[in-house]
Amino acid sequence: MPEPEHKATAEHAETAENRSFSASSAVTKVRELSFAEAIREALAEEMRRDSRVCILGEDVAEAGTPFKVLSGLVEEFGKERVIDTPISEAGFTGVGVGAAMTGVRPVVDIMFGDFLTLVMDQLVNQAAKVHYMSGGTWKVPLVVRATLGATRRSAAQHSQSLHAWLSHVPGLKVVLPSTPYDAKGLLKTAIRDDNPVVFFEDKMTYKMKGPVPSDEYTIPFGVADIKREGRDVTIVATSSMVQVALGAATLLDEVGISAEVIDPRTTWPLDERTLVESAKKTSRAIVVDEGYLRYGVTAEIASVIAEGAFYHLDGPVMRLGAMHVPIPFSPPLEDATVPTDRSVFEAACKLCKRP
Amino acid sequence: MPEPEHKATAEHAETAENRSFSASSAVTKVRELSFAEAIREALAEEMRRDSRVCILGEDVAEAGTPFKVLSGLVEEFGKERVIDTPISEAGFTGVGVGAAMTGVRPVVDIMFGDFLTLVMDQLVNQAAKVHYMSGGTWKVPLVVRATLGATRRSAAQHSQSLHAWLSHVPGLKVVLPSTPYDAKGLLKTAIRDDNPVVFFEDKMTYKMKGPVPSDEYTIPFGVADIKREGRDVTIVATSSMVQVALGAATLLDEVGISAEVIDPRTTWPLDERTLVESAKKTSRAIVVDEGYLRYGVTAEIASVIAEGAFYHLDGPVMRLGAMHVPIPFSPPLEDATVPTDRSVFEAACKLCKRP
Amino acid sequence: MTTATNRSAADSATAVERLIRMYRRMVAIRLFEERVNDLYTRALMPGLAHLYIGEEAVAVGICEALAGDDYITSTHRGHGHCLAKGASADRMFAELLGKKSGYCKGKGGSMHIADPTTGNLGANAIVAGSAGIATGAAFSSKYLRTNRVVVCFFGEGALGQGVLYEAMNLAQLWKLPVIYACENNLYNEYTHYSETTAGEILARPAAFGLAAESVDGQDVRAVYGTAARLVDRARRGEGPAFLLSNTYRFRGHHVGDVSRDYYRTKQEEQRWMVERDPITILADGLIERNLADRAQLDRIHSELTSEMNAAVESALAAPYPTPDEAEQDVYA
Amino acid sequence: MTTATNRSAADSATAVERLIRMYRRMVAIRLFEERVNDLYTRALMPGLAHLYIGEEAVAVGICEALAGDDYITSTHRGHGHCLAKGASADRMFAELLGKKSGYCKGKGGSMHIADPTTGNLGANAIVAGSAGIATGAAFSSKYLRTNRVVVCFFGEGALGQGVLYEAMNLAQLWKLPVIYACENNLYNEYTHYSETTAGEILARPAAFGLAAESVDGQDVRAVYGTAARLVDRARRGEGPAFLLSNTYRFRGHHVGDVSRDYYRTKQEEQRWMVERDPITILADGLIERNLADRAQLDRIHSELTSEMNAAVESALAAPYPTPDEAEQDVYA
Ligand SMILES: Cc1ncc(C[n+]2csc(CCOP(=O)(O)OP(=O)(O)O)c2C)c(N)n1
Ligand SMILES: Cc1ncc(C[n+]2csc(CCOP(=O)(O)OP(=O)(O)O)c2C)c(N)n1
Ligand SMILES: [Mg+2]
Ligand SMILES: [Mg+2]
Repeated sequence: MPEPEHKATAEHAETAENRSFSASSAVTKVRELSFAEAIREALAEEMRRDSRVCILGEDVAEAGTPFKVLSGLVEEFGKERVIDTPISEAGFTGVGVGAAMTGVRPVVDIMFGDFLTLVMDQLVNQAAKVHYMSGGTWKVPLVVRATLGATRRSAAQHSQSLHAWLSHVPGLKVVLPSTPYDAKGLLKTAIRDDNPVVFFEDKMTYKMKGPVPSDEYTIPFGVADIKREGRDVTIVATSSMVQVALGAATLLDEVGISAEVIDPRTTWPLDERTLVESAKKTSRAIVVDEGYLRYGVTAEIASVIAEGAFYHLDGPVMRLGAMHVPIPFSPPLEDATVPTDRSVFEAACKLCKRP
Repeated sequence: MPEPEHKATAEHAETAENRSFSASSAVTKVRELSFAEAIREALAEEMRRDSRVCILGEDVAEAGTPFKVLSGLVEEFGKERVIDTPISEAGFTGVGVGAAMTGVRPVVDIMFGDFLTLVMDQLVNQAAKVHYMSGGTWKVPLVVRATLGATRRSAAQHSQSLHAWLSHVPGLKVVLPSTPYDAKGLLKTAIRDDNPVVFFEDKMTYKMKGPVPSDEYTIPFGVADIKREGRDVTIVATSSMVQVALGAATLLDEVGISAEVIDPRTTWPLDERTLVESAKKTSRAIVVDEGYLRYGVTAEIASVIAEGAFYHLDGPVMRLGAMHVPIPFSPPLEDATVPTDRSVFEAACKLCKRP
Repeated sequence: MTTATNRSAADSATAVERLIRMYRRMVAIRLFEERVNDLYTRALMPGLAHLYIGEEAVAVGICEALAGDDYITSTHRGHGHCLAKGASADRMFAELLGKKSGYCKGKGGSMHIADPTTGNLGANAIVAGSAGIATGAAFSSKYLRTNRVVVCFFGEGALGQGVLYEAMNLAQLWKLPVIYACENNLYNEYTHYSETTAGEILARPAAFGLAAESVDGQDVRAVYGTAARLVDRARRGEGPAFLLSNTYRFRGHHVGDVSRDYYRTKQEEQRWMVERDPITILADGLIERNLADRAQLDRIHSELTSEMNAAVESALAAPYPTPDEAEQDVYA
Repeated sequence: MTTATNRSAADSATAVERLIRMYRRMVAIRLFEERVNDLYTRALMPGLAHLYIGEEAVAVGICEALAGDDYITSTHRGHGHCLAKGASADRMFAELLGKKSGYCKGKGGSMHIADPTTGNLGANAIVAGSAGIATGAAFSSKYLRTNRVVVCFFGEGALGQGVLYEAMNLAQLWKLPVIYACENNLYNEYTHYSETTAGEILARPAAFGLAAESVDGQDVRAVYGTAARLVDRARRGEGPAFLLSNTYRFRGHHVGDVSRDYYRTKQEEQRWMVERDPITILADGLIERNLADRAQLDRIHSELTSEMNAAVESALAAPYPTPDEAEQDVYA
């Protein structure tokens, strides 16, 4: 008996199918994998398929990264393809750019997304611009995996979610998976893409389990996923905040507010149409992201919705993000800085004018 | 006969005064200085006032930078205070952070804003977080001056306007002067501020002349300046785009549309109230900035206005920024990527529903 | 603390005091760290911590060569540096537990302890992240003529970061009073430094013109002696130096790193712990040379044990900051 | 182009051909650059350009040691590297003028010429910006077993950028076939390199374990000879090298830098131009040793002059891209 068809395409019409896998575990023939396992499986499959794919980063080989995401890969693919580097983020990301230009397809590991500060020149002035500056002659099929997310008690230099910076840069694509299913399918797409892709993984999500079909599938970029349908308010959430939004949606149910939760999955390309259509339908929108609120991803998404659904909105698009402070270490402080089920719930109640 | 009082304060009420100096040259007793001269004068005055102020950067001494902004300073203050560095942006910005923590007040020169990619760790993980991470004990009175702006035929790695990144980072303040008057007053404030401040200068503006009083004055952060009053549409513009907005306003006058042009002057702190009040008054708003449009400064400002003036707006807040492409070299291409008087004019006509 | 130059036999009393003081400091660090591990194991400490056990002689020997108002910068493995520079254990424990009475009001945690009163510019969780800061503090020393010396502590992993070379070049060009103190404990997290470090370590700073020396990092007297010479040299305006201390961390990369077989052997660990413990080495030396007796050293241990226990208890009892404090201290 | 090893007297015919070829290339670069300056002066070229005049022997000598499918990366001062690697002048002029027929369809300009057909990975306007890219191309050579060698050209100013040391460390650890070709023309823009560069330049790569040599950058035979040795060594898998060429730019930092008195003397410029012109040095050598006569060399000049003039004319006549092309080539 054949497995159901899991390949998503760029057609919006097909996203309902993805949705069913990612939002529900009731589908048969689908295994439960953790987010980390889904990442690892995507890498292993792509490395088997294409010998040009290799991994570069700190402690990626025997250690399998501090998060153990890559455990086992060096055993299968050897130290020529799973390569431990010095603590030289700029240097080895630069190597990734040059290697990508000349026939290799490197996947570079940036242990904490906070260290992207060190590779901005390689990503922004080099990787993102090579294709354009060369008039379309050189290509940079590079994937940079980085973590994001707070609440791990890691303090200000190990807790940031800096994807807004990369989303701002033409020439890059930016991916923010929120479920094991999405992580696997999007990472495979990233590796096959001929452009530099920055792929963000919420480190607090690595252990989260979810259904992942054993048949091969990829998920196209630029296709938002409706994680939960609803009528009264649209909650657009990214990465770690998707679970928060779903949690809020459950709370909202209890007070009779039906929330639709949409995950854009890629901030660039951005599936504007799905976001705008949903907001038009519900006439209310909230955008939730774990990056710093100000000048962050929520601003762009809120602007897109506010413009696209202007004549349908009942109230202003609301935004929730990290408090505009460096992430503090102390648990009661850190917990106050990021959106929670409760804070999203309250925002939605306010928007829906419920007490 | 005393000169008029030029000291602006944090009071909104006083901004009308600033405005008259920056928007008109009819005021007596006010010299005309170029933008570059205004910057230089601010530095010279602050260096005379406070021996702890020094300048660090590439070719800042005898060369006075490639833009000649600092010409003459080394002659007055010597090579101990106007210090040529190696081409080590990360290194000397890091030195700036440490020096600022320990009693010096360095002004660091980043020749092209594109090179901020190299100092993101020093600015974001170090300068911006030191005060907070240390529980408020250490301070970082550092100013980083960087250029922005395209149309100089400098191509993709020398034309970017990356202030959105810095505006996203709690702990930094971000300044974007648009006139010689503002440049001088804001730079003096930046140097006196006990926090790290990133100060962006449009390199195409250095030769622009404008009135600058010879009396000492400073301009507070977080106070927008209404560069031109109007009734029908609010154009919020930053840095280089203020002149473009004013040009558009002139064109709009001809078709009977009265445009108000507001310059926030600092993206952080942001004078939300002035922006929102103006949009409430005109019921239409356009935001123009020279950074890449997507996930850029326009998104935050448009979101603030769309939320704050929601019930007063006649149409969606419109945004204009750099096209989402690396800046091309060829003149006809480059010119197509940045907002112009004409494109702002057209956006305003559309918003005001004029043919 | 005094600034040391070459000492004659005449001041041997001072020398002995110094050795005892260094002994005390090393034991204090050891006991502090054991309690940190215990707090983690008992799930009383949020997050992780990187223990300095085994490397105590480096921080203690170097900080002994500094004056009270000299500066240091530190790393993710920073408790030893803080204590050696004079921080008090109770406020450190409080910080590690995220309490308001901590050095950073709970905002920094283990990886960001800073303390202006002891010249501690702060620990840094970015590898080599303080290279610029330390060099900048040395710039201030010269600019403001305060004559302070700065020590920039970092692990050998920081040799992978380009900014270190940028900073050393600047320091040498401008003859800044800064010592780059490299602690080679053989591992960058879980990777042996020989896999990440080409050429000869000391040749790197030497190529930029810095005075570069290495020392047995388990021998606090040797560390102190070499550090004192380099610190004096820097203070005389003769420029920056690089001091490589060869050492070993006895525990995991952080408190949670307990299964270490895949990157280093138990035998290697045992060899270092048995043969190269800096506290044992100094204790043996003191007793052998009749400068102290076992009872005196035991007394130091028990005094410090009580101090540390009390410090932990007070930190455990201290209140957390209130959530509204999250928004404070963003701007000065 | 062939890969050279030590040559015996037996193949002196080849050697002479090589010298003539290198002469031709150097003259081509010189004439190209004079026309760039002229285009700027006549306000026909948008933006600025950084001329390579005076440094021709470096690019030509090094690229002569490379095979056609070997890679180079280049800098803001990149025209010489491009031409030496085999780019055609007409498409380069077109690029400098922002024309659609340029190497980058007008999108790159002077500072970003790239050309896959000659293995040119691109010029880079970020100082040291191609250190990672070149090292990555060498990584590919090893990973894909293509046996290509990569040359990373940069000015001595790039020694200020930490990423260069990160890259050299990686290259040496992994024994990658890359030559870091440092052109020391004495100035970082308007600042003498002695004010920006502590210690000894060659000691820096040597400290990371690289083979490090220096050569008279005005003597194309010396440059070629040394480069050939290092390229062969790299191709044999013996690892990366650093080649320091001592040279001088005869003109300003860029075409607009005409008043240079404040950073260097006219005498210094004159001395180099009169005594150390790489084209004159090679011409004199060829004539002295009877390997060429003046008439032959003059013929080369006049041939190339016509070629360059024609190339300029065709570039001037070529159309600009249309504005809608700005949005193309952002993504592959
Ligand atoms: C820039 C940067 N990259 C990576 C890390 C993650 N990290 C934390 S500690 C560490 C190893 C540091 O090794 P070393 O410098 O030798 O210090 P040690 O832990 O041995 O004391 C790494 C890679 C980091 N904190 N900063
Ligand atoms: C990272 C960076 N910083 C500064 C600059 C500005 N800049 C362009 S060329 C140059 C000097 C380069 O000197 P060098 O490397 O010796 O090359 P040369 O111009 O002498 O060939 C500088 C500082 C830049 N392009 N990139
Ligand atoms: Mg180590
Ligand atoms: Mg040079």
